Amino acid sequence: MTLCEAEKTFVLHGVEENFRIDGREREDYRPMELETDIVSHAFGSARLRLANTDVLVAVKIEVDTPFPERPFEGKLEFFVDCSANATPDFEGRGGEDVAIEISNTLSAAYHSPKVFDLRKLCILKGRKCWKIFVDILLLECGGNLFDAVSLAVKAALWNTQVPLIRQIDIDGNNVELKVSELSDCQRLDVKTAPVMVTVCKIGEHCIVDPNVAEEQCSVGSIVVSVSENKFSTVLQTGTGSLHSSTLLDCLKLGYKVAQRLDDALWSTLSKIQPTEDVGFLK
Amino acid sequence: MPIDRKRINGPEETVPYNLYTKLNTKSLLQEFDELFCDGKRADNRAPLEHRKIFLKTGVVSQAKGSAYIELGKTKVIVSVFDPREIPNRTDYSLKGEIYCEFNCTKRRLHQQDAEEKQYSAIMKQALESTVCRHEFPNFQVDIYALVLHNDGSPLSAAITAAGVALSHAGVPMYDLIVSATLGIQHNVKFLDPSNTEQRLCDVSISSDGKEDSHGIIVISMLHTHEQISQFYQVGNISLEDITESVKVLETACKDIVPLVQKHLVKHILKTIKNNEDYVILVSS
Amino acid sequence: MAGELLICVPGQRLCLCDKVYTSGQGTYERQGYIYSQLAGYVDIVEKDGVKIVEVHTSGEQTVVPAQGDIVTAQVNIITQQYCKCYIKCIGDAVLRRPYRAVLRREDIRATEKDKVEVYKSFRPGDIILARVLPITEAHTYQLSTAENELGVVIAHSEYGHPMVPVSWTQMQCSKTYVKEFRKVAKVVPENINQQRLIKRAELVTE
Amino acid sequence: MAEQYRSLHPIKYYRDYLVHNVRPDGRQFDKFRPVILNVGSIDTADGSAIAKVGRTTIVCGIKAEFCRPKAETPDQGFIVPNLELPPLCSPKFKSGPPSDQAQVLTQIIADIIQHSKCVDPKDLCIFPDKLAWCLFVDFICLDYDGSLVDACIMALMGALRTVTLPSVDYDPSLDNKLVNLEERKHLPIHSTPISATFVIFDDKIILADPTVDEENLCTGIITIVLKGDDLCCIHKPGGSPLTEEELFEYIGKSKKRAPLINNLIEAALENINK
Amino acid sequence: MSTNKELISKIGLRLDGRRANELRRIRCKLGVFTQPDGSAYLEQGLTKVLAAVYGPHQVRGGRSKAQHDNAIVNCQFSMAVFSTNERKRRPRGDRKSTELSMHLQQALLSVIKTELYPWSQIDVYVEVLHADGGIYPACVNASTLALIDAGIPIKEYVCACTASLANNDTPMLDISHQEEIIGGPTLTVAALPMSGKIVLMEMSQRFHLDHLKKVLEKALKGCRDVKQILDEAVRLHVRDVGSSTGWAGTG
Repeated sequence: MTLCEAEKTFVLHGVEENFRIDGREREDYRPMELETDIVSHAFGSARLRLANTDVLVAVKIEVDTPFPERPFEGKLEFFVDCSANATPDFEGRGGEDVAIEISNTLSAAYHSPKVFDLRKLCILKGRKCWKIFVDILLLECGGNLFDAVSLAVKAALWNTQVPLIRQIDIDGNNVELKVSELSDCQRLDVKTAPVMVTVCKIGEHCIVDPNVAEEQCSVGSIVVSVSENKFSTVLQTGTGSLHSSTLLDCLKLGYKVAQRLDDALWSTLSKIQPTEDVGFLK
Repeated sequence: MPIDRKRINGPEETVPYNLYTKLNTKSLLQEFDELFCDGKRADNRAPLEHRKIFLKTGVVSQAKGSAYIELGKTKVIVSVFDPREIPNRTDYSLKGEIYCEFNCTKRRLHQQDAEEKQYSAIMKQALESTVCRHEFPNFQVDIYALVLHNDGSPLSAAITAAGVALSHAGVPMYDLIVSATLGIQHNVKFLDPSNTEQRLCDVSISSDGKEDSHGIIVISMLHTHEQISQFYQVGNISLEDITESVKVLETACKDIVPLVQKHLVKHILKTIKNNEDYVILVSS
Repeated sequence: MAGELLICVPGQRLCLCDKVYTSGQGTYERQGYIYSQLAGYVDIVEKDGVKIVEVHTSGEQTVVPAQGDIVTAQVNIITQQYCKCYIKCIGDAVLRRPYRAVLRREDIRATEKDKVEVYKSFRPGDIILARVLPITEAHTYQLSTAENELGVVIAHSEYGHPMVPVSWTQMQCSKTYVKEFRKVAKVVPENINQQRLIKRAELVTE
Repeated sequence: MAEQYRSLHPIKYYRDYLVHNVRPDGRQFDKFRPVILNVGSIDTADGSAIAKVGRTTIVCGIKAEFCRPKAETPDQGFIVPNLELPPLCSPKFKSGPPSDQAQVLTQIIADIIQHSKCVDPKDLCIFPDKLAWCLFVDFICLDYDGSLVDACIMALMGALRTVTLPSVDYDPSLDNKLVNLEERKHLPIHSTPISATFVIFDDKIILADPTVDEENLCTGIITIVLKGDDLCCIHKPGGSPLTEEELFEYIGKSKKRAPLINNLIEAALENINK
Repeated sequence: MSTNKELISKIGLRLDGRRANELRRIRCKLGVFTQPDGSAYLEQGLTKVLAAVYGPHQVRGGRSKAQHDNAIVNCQFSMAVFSTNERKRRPRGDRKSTELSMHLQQALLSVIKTELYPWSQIDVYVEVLHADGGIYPACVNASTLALIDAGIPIKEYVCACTASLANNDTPMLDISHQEEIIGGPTLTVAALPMSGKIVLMEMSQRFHLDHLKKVLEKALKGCRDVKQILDEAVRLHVRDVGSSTGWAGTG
């Protein structure tokens, strides 16, 4: 989709009047739907639909060897796949750039041990640890990918059941693990997992949750990822530049919205019921 | 892993020897105290003191423009090439593109790793808003940065050097670009952190659940227009600390600018002088 | 001479942009001021009472061919419909990386276009002067030699010897005196010659 | 105008200079370019050097790692050279896997290391059949302006001389290794090979230490590596044929270069020790 | 492969409790996404597939691919990395997905009236979310629904189904992943159930020629059953969409 100048002006005026093209105010989000436990054979999964942005996240866990330089830590890996279902541009390797950008930002956001403590994934120092694969599948792109992905990832990690280690047998260089059944598992602690908010500057104002049209009108946006009351990563995207006071305004706005979003996510997660007819049939 | 037939391969499995040194029993907090005591850093700098910058242009004869920068022991070389057709593109693009590649001379990693890719993207983001891209539609300018020695803040060094290399190459630019890095740990802000400092800022060292910020901030500024063309942060930092850090970094960038300007002016004068000598010789 | 020059760096504010001063080559205008785009020296050109502020680099500027530029190109491949060439210089600026260009049969000559034969106008290896046509969607540049001053400037005969123009459609080999067809450019004489440069090099080595 | 001429007719441009017995950069035919060697500048490596031959710049970094010796040669370690020609050094190169040229040059360097025996692989063995050093020798070209092998070999010799390896306590029964970083030893260097490159222009003119333009325009290229008075490697990939006398002339010329480079290496090492 | 493990028990039940000629439960929905021109979701047992159709639109990339008398149909098969029990390393680009993409294209070309859209291109993308046997049939069935949702004229439904031979004499329908592993030959058939034509047939392992007839018949029967289910879903979808828009444009 490409907008002409007149359409761009229309979007711009809408933002100025605090009445955006889809009727929202500047700090409003579009409707969201969240489901968990949607991929039956994964350890945890979630699907988030933010208007017409659709993200499916599945978590798989494997036993692995820790990195030699970090013997006390497990591993966390993000993999983003841009399905061609979202747009024909993603066919083949077309979505790779977007995918790498998102997965890099996620890695940066989960980097700090205060945000996600990898030490909890260690089973046996220097020998065995859990490796968590967070696989993100983008099924439809309707703008604001970062926010949608971060929420879906947090929900999927919340939903993840890590098996308990019942017994460790060490015989020389061989380590054997006895792992509990899937019914008897431990949930991951994701209270501090980050939530990302994309703050988009259009004209003189900043908005959150831009749709595709609004994304096109902006020369730059700030992606903030907030964990509890701190920033875990901030990234500038787009081709434009900002004055430092604008940047700080963006950070403040992003911080405020992220807190709200996190609260909303928690209350939704606490209310989630395991239902039978989940998924795309609704 | 498939065998790489295009290189000489050593034995199948090798391990770095530092893994077998006598175990380091120091806690991170102790390490921190060693690194920063009495308001002085390991290299005798004050917390908000930038390392000395050494700049040189024209280091790569085959490139259109090039620059070499030293921040203390950090050494980065950047070269810029003539615009070329954007590969794998069939449609017409009104604005030219910038292609950045950031590489660290790390052993045994022949492909760019995730961090290098991320840094390449940040470099591109930083430079995009300063290069007059409409001057070369349908073309891309290649910028390659190679870190010869990483002793902290390699990304900032690369961005500052890229700005110099671009203007050395005569690529039209809206503004001078300079970049600075800041690490934060245990309520101390380290401007232009060294590698050890950067490593310590990367993790949380206070285990008692205190609300300390830790992390790294990289910022790139367009000097005349006072714009931030790139901002990147990792770690876990509170809003107050970010606000303060941005101010510190802005000042730091302002301090670097005269150096870059002076260097460029010197370079211009030198080339003009050479050209004149040339004219005199030819006409004699 | 260098002392009088005003040296500037990219982003340097040069002056107000008003009725007298306008932004020229190597500068841009933003919010009523003229800024420099390049690292170089300022040059003010007066034209019709307007002062055009220009900035020139001391070294080579990064340029790409634009519509209307006169370029020097080397012919690479000829077919019946067109010839492919490489642009090597734009005006006086030498390119380090040549750009691909196409010269179509109908753009070779201004008159009697339908009678033009490509092989009677250019041969691979010829150096030509040409003008860049408007840039279309296509990725390669299109050139035209449909002007008296444009066409072949340097060519070699089949035997590899330099040729000299004898008419606007023919050139003659300097050794064998064989005549070959070319679309010859009417060259405006240049005064710097190669011998002088060599002399300079000898001076340096001594 | 000269620039245009050079771009359009490089060969003629060169010939015009060569008839006057001078090269476009002002050198005589048999003059080598100035060389600079700087050692030990990268302290993340176990040994390093930067060599400049004219504008050609090569960084050589040596990193040592533990490995297990091969079963056929239980008492030998490894030396693994690799040359990288990154896109940074010349517009000719693209990022990605090594180009053909890089592969060829890497092989030449590997051959030189092997034939000159400057490092004895036996010196790299820590415990036979169990533990040995593997020296990864990485060359990165920063500026590609011809005579790459000469610069590489010079950088290699400079870097090898700065290599220090920590002492290792190895307990073969438990396969336990303990590294003592405080105690580092220099690697014994048994010889110093010196390389010189020449090009043949128009089948007759011989130019020493060619620049990249000269390498592109020439009709033949030859690289001679000497180790003291011994010939250690000659690389002549086709091109203009040579007579025996010509070959000896080349060898004589490269011989004259050897002491110069040797002194340079010594001087560079002295600088670092100060 | 040993067939020691009973694919069908003595009382005629399969491992998952089905009878030999029973399909797994098929559930499907059209129009699950808004951005593609047509989309569909299909579950066949545990196998879950999403399909999206874009087009007809101008040919992308090299114009040389365009055909003057036909539309080109471009298919891409992709499997989510988490779709299998063992995590996959890449979602696509391996040999198996390229092969499946081609087979899908061949099946769809037989029904799409490509002659209506010269110089154009139709993209069909399928994404497997969960692979539990019979991936190819699920993809074909989902693509058919997506094509219908996109309003692209097709000659008739193209449906696919798998069949196998248990205990060397009983043909079984719609093989699950578990049954695939245990063994027995698998016959995959894509067919046009209304005209009874076979579009694509693929077989793994071998069985005696005498058995082919009954296995093939079984598979074709499966295709017809699938068609019934798809047909019902389409009618339901058309009714829903039609009634919600007040049958606008039908008058």
